[in-house]
Amino acid sequence: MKLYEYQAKQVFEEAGIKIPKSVLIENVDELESALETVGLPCVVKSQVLSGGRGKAGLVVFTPTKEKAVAETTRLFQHDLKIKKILIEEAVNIKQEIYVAFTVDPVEATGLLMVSVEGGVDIEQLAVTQPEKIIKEPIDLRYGLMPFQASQVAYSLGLPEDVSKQLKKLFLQLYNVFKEYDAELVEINPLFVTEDMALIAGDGKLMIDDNSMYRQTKYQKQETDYRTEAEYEASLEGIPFIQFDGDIGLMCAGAGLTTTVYDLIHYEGGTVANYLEFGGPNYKKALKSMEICLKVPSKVILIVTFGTIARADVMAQGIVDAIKQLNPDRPIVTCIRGTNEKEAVETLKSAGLEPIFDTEEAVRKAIQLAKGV
Amino acid sequence: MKLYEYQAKQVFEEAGIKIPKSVLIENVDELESALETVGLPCVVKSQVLSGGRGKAGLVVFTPTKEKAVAETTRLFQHDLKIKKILIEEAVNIKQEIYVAFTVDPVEATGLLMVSVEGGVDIEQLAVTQPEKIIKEPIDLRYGLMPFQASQVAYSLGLPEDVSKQLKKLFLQLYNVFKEYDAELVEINPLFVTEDMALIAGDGKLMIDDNSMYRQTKYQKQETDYRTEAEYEASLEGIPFIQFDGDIGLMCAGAGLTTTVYDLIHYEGGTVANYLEFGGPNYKKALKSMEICLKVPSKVILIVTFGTIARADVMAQGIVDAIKQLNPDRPIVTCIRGTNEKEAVETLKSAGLEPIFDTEEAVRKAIQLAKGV
Amino acid sequence: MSIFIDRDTKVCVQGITGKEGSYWTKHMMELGTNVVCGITPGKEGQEVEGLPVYNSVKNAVAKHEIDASMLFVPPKFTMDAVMEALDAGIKKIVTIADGIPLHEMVLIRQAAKEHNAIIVGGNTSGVISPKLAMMGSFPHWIDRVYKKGNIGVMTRSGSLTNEVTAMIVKAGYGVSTLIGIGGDPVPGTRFAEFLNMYENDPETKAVVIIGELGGIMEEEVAEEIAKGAFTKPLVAFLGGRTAPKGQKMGHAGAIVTGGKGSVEDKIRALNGVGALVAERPRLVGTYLEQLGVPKE
Amino acid sequence: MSIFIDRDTKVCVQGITGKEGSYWTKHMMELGTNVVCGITPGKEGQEVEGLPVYNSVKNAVAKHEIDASMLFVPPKFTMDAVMEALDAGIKKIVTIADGIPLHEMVLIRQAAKEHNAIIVGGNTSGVISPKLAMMGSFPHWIDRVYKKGNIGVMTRSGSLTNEVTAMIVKAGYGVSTLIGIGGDPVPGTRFAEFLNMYENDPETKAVVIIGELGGIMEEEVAEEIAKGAFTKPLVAFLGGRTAPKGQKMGHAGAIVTGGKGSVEDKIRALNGVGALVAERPRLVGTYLEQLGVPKE
Repeated sequence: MKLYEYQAKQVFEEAGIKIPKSVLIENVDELESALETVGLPCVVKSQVLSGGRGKAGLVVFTPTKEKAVAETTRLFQHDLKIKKILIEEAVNIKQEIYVAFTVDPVEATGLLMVSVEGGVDIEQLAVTQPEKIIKEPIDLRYGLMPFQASQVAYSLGLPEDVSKQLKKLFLQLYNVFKEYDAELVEINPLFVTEDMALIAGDGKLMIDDNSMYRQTKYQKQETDYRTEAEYEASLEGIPFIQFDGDIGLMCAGAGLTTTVYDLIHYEGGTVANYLEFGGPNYKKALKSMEICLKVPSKVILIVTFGTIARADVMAQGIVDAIKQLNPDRPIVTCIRGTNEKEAVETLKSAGLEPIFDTEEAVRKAIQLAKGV
Repeated sequence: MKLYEYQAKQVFEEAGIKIPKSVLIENVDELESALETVGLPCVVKSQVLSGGRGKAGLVVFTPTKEKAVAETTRLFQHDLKIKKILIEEAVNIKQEIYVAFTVDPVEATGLLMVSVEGGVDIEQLAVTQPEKIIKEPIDLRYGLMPFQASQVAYSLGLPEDVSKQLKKLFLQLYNVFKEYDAELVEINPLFVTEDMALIAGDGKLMIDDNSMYRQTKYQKQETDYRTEAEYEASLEGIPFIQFDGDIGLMCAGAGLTTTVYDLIHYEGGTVANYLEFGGPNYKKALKSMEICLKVPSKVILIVTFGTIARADVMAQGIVDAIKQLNPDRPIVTCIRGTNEKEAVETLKSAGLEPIFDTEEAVRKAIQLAKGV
Repeated sequence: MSIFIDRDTKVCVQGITGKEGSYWTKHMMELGTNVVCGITPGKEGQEVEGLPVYNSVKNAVAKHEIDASMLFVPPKFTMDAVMEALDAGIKKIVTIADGIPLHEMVLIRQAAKEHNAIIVGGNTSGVISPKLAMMGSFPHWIDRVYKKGNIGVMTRSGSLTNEVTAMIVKAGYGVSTLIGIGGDPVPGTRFAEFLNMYENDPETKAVVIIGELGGIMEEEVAEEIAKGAFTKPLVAFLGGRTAPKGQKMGHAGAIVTGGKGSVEDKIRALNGVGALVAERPRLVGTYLEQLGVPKE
Repeated sequence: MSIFIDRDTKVCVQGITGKEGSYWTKHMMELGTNVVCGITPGKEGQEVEGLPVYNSVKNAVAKHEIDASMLFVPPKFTMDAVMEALDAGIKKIVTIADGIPLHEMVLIRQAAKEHNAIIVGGNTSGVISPKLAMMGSFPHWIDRVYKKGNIGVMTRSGSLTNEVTAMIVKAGYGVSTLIGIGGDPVPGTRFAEFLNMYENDPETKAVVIIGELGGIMEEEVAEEIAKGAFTKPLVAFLGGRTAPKGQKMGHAGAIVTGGKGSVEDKIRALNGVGALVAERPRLVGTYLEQLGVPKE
């Protein structure tokens, strides 16, 4: 689960890391009082989870109140359905540092990554001048040792006072990484101000989804989703993305679902939604179809090839769902795997025509979608 | 630092471990209301830090109110200056288990020790039938793993329900061990009640003194000390024990001080107090002498042979202390080590007669004490 | 022959008394797997499928020679179960758990390295040598997928593996050993780390890897081939090529891999060492034929 | 000759810019110790006693060959400093810190074992080979104690060591190498683990150990002698024999050691293998003579 900037910064502040003065607003009316707290110039920052906000015009520097009002108004009307905007003081910046903790799957360690050339072009830097990014492996049994934090902080050629603060910040941020079971915690940029203070200019915190059972502080809210279907899927823990195409996918297994997605595109079709009801969700055919039916589409394509996710169970679920939901569009089924024979019987008894080849099922769905 | 039983049990309860119903009282007047809470029969338990309380008559089972009043009255008048008594419900006991966590200095691990033959004779059991005590090493980097707790719990031949509870208790008690930087945490006996519940019948928790800087919850109080001198020494962090003999020891280095203690006894003398002002306390000669002078003694014997604890600094401290405190009894000095020459000059200039041989100094002190 | 597991491999099952544990133990044995006992705390003395159950792996190894442990244990207890198996000296461990916390998976992989052990998974169906033995949850009786043959398969997916393997079989091939390394960001063992076993397995004539976007496991495979450590034909299938990018891992993902990990990178790396990358599952069989892999 | 340290041993000093660090660095060098550099974060570029200072051990080992590290670091930072030295590949570490948290000392000793390194301390003055070299805080110039000779000394105490060593010197002997293993309940290295070095040191003709009540380190020494791993004469001094028992460690202390650890146990164990136990410091020299240890 990815937190919003304002949430990540709240976590940082609790960990002892300085953040800019800021106020979170949910409509333009709250701007005036926010500006009184924050002062001018300020930065108007849309709270969305996508990256590249600056380049997309979702983060704007506003020297005057007029500009702040104009930008805030514009952003609250944006297509992205921005719900929250952070009004933040503009900090006097001397330097921008990149700091992140993540895991290294190859070496099986944590990883502290730091560069004194932080900012928006850090990914480019990783490719062109990887030596400018320091990577320090962390034995997760011991955690980040102070000597490592010190070693990295003092190796950057910064003034001693800044290095000292940076060492402390590494240790604080590592605590966040650990306490929040983070896949990633990142400050980019970390500002070095004119008076040598360190302030987190931005904040990313991605909590490992597998650890969410013990990470209960931040939960997704309905307002975090673009559509009702997405929200409902999230409540069920069913991976789901909504698009604009014709074919609603209701497949089992992430790899298979994306492969079907590929095949539809190869064959000239378009996708209305991605829905993956495999693994722990294979008994949720009813709910899955309910969600798929909320999305405008011309056909629903069901492809599975399950092992633990048994074909007979999924077939029965689909048949039950059809009976209960009485779908308004055709359904193509390609269900294989454990207890396939029983599945086929179940589907046939409900009047469905089982297909056994994925490409054939894809072509059939495209035909139906195109009304051929 | 060793906690009292009632403190240890408070810690256990916070960790989720069941303890008997109990009320702590500080005088006999509080007994009646305590008995109302706890019920009869009950156990009257003196809160002292020494072991073997049962055999010493400091823990008494009292079936009636009359006996409870009599025993409580007796104990509050005891020579040991008992300040607090725990009035505890008498639990129906089916079995007594021994459980402890400590460290294994040889293997460099934590150590879980368990025996189903818990109770007062556990030390004897350790010698005669060591195989009856299970010792499970714990890698402190990972902590006690649940599988270890389970493996030990289910190996004891107890009913499954008890094993399950025991596994949980091991994990809870390990958390205490870790969170409190314990040298030792011990439940002996851990009661298995008639209805298969686990209840901590006693509790020992010794916090590592070297970790006290971060263990701030429990602090020693004046009432924990037998004499003002002991309390004052503790405030200064100066190791000190008061006895009944003639010679007050004011030595530097634990090993040297105990050796001097031995030598005094070998030579027929007696010790009034043990005071060790070496290591970090070597500049505290004034305070040390002040404490020694509070103890009735006939002579003060100062023996040092310091390296970092410099002889000249200690000699100067002693001379200053003598000037300021004007002691009412003779002082024998045997001060050697770093900057010994300067030390000798300092002592001589203050009219003291430095001795260089410890045994000679000891004999001199004994002579003075005996008024020879 | 096979790699990782055959009928001599003595397997214990941790979590054998659970629903999944007992169900798949039956099927593992039915295929011919040499399951010797099971472990569930508190159930010592019981039997499952005629096998004795022990309270702990320690108790089990005291009574049986055990080469490998199969875990049917929920994700949040997986690290503990893995540590228990390692502690008892077991060097091959398969965990199918889907949902192991990331930081724990890092510790699991580290512990495996420290113990010179191999952990397969989590988030996988396990390892199967068709018609021989398996550790995991494969419906081995589906001939359309689990046909014995000479193609080694390694995969990060579940259902997609069936899809691709069915195509390999349809093309007239069969599978020597299929290893599901698992779909988690930190699998216990990586593609490249199994290549050596496939290289040394006389039965395996070629290897198919079923990869995913993200990470650099396919690039690592290419490196092994480039080094000459793996010399057999290799075909890869990568799903999700046209899929929109999901939530990006900040900048960190790209920085960790130094900008590697895109589909283009993977294809370039694999093609550069003579391996083929299939666009569709169906083409995997076609490419094996193109590379001249014999069907017998 | 000597053990652990001689004039070829290249030593770095962690915490060199502190008061203790700079003071004892001077004295170490004055004795002849080959100190090559120091480490204090943030002080890189400075000099102490003419030696370069680095921000980290990593930076130091990049510039110098380093065999051993001497720590003048407060107790609560000791684990970190030890881990830093180990991480940089240093195999001999001495820490004088008094007050290292117990659980951290367990981790330190464990890490040392894992790295095949030797940690001396904490709560000690360190290691000294009189007239040759030292790592620690010994007033090496006090001839009455630090006289060169052929007796190896190992001790858990500070001032008492001076007392006993002065008696050894008074008896006409001198010291080959003195190792203060330290007074903490969990020292980095134990008496018995150094015996092998003394056994192999041609200069050492006998060993004196200055022990304490509690623990089983003296019993371990006796075991080594019984095994034949140490064959030179050995005299022990144990202080505190008549002292009242302090706070007991619950029952656990006795259980850990299986009831061993009393003065009587120690004396019985040592006498049983031909070692002598002195009642007074003065008798240590006498007993060395009794065992026929030559003075030259």
